[in-house]
Amino acid sequence: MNALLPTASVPLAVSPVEVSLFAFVILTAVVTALARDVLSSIIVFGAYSLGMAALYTFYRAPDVAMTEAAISAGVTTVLLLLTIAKTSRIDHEVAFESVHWPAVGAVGLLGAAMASTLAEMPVVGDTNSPVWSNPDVTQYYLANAYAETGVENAVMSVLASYRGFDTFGEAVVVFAAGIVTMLVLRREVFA
Amino acid sequence: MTVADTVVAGGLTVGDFLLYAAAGFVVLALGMTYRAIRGPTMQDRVLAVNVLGTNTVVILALLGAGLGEPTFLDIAIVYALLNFLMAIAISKFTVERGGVL
Amino acid sequence: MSRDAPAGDDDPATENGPATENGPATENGPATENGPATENGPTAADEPTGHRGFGTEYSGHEERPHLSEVERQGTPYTESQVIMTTVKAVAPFVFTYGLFITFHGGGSPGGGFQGGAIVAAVVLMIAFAFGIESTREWLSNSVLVGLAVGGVLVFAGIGLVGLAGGGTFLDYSFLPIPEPMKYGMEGVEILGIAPIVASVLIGLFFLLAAGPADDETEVSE
Amino acid sequence: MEPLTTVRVALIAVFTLLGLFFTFVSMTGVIRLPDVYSRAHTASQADTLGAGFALAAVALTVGLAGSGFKSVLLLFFIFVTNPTAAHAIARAAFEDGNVPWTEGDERR
Repeated sequence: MNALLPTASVPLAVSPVEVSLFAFVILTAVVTALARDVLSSIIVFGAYSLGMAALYTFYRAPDVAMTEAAISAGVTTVLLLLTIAKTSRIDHEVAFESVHWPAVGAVGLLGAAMASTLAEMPVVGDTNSPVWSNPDVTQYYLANAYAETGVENAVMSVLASYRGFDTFGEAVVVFAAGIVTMLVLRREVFA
Repeated sequence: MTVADTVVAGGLTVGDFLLYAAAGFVVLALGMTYRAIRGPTMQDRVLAVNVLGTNTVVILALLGAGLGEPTFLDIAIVYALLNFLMAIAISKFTVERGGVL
Repeated sequence: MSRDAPAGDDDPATENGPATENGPATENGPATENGPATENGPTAADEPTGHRGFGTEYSGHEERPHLSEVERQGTPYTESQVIMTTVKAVAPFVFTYGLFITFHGGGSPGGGFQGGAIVAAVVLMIAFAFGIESTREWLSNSVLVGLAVGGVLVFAGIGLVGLAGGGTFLDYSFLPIPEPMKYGMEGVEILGIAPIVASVLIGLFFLLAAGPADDETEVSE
Repeated sequence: MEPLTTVRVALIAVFTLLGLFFTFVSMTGVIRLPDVYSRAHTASQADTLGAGFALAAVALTVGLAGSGFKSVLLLFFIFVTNPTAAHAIARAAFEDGNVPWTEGDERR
């Protein structure tokens, strides 16, 4: 067990990796929201997804991190770039939006209200948290996934077997997205 | 007992050391964000994000080694690839605003 | 030229001046002097270059003031040899890696979705290095449509086998193969999800690059 | 601790610190240098070296028996693609009309 990871005996312990990654993610997210120019917004958003992937990796969700890397950093950036290449660009004199302080106050109040519940959150990796100790879902998958499906990656066994119908729907949604884009652009071929 | 669990000094294992190093890399990444925010040209931003991406690849690899999960290196490889794609895509796009795409 | 200064202040050899003053380096001078290099001469010469700082509109490659007249004419933009060579070297490796992520999804992070996205990223990379139009000609539409439709049909077909055998939809245990649970899931990931994601992402890329049809802004690249 | 393990741990520490140092050099360059061309220079060289050292430390930690070969693969990949990306950015800047900084110009 790694000494830097929070354990149940040390509630709300955060490691330096977490703190610095949170600072990075929040900074890039704020810049993405405030940048006037769409192109610089897209570029900084790429940096944001870098931080998110590292954060997911730190929380040991490699499948999510890989999806974030594959989709958010690469493909989404390219598709957004092509989209703004086909639209007109507005000339901005200033680089950043001016901050609307009443809105910041409202968001800050909401954030403070949500942050007040943080103390009740289970620690990362806490074996007593409801999500983890649920015998019907989480524990069932962990205990039986390999025996029932023969696949080592429990995430994949849930995606393709236990929740296979959902995945079928998602695949069809991706397929439909391609067709709808063709419809919107009034084209009949992909390539 | 793997190398990552070897105690260096004072209860600090090699894995902890690598995690602290990863935190150091994130702090350096925070410094580079200055260039991504300030610009002044689009190429400066792309350059900053490219350097940040290389940095993130290193962070992911260090996390994988430090947490004792070598399969996390797969994510780092995927990220290295997409970082390259992002760099050539955006830099080519900044020329004549997509006119040469 | 400093990006923050108005063009022409610090670069006297370039901007729209009378040809007699600037000599042979004049941009956009009278067409008689410049000959074939002035495709956009008369119109572009009348427009002030203006502020080219942050967020200004692209104003055309004929206004690259640091290039001499000889460098500018006839070479609008060529694909970079360095990028093409690197992509040539890297693309097979990355394609193989995408297939590895897809096929090895059962034992390590990844799966059909991620692997398909990486395979699509290879095509995107090739398109950015060699030009989108030539890549579009190289990759035929029927391949992409076949992959997308085939993926959906294979996924639905594997699901219907369970239904036909008397079980439920996507009940892999009725598949007539050894270890039906494991290889049924692998089949869905490899033959269903990965082709759908890869082909639809490549298709979206080409569609967005081409832009809307019947539109005069559609550039023919 | 076996002597070989001691050497290995020492090498890991040295490589990690060297990686941090060169990445720090690269960060300083990206922030301080005057124009995009010189920044591309530091991004392609100092950063690649820093990443190389850090990935070497990762490869030593994981070991070739585990997934260390992936780290070496990653190292080669970064050594190939990082300078190419810097080239693409510098080329784009040139095509876009950025004049290289010369002595006496103001910083950008």
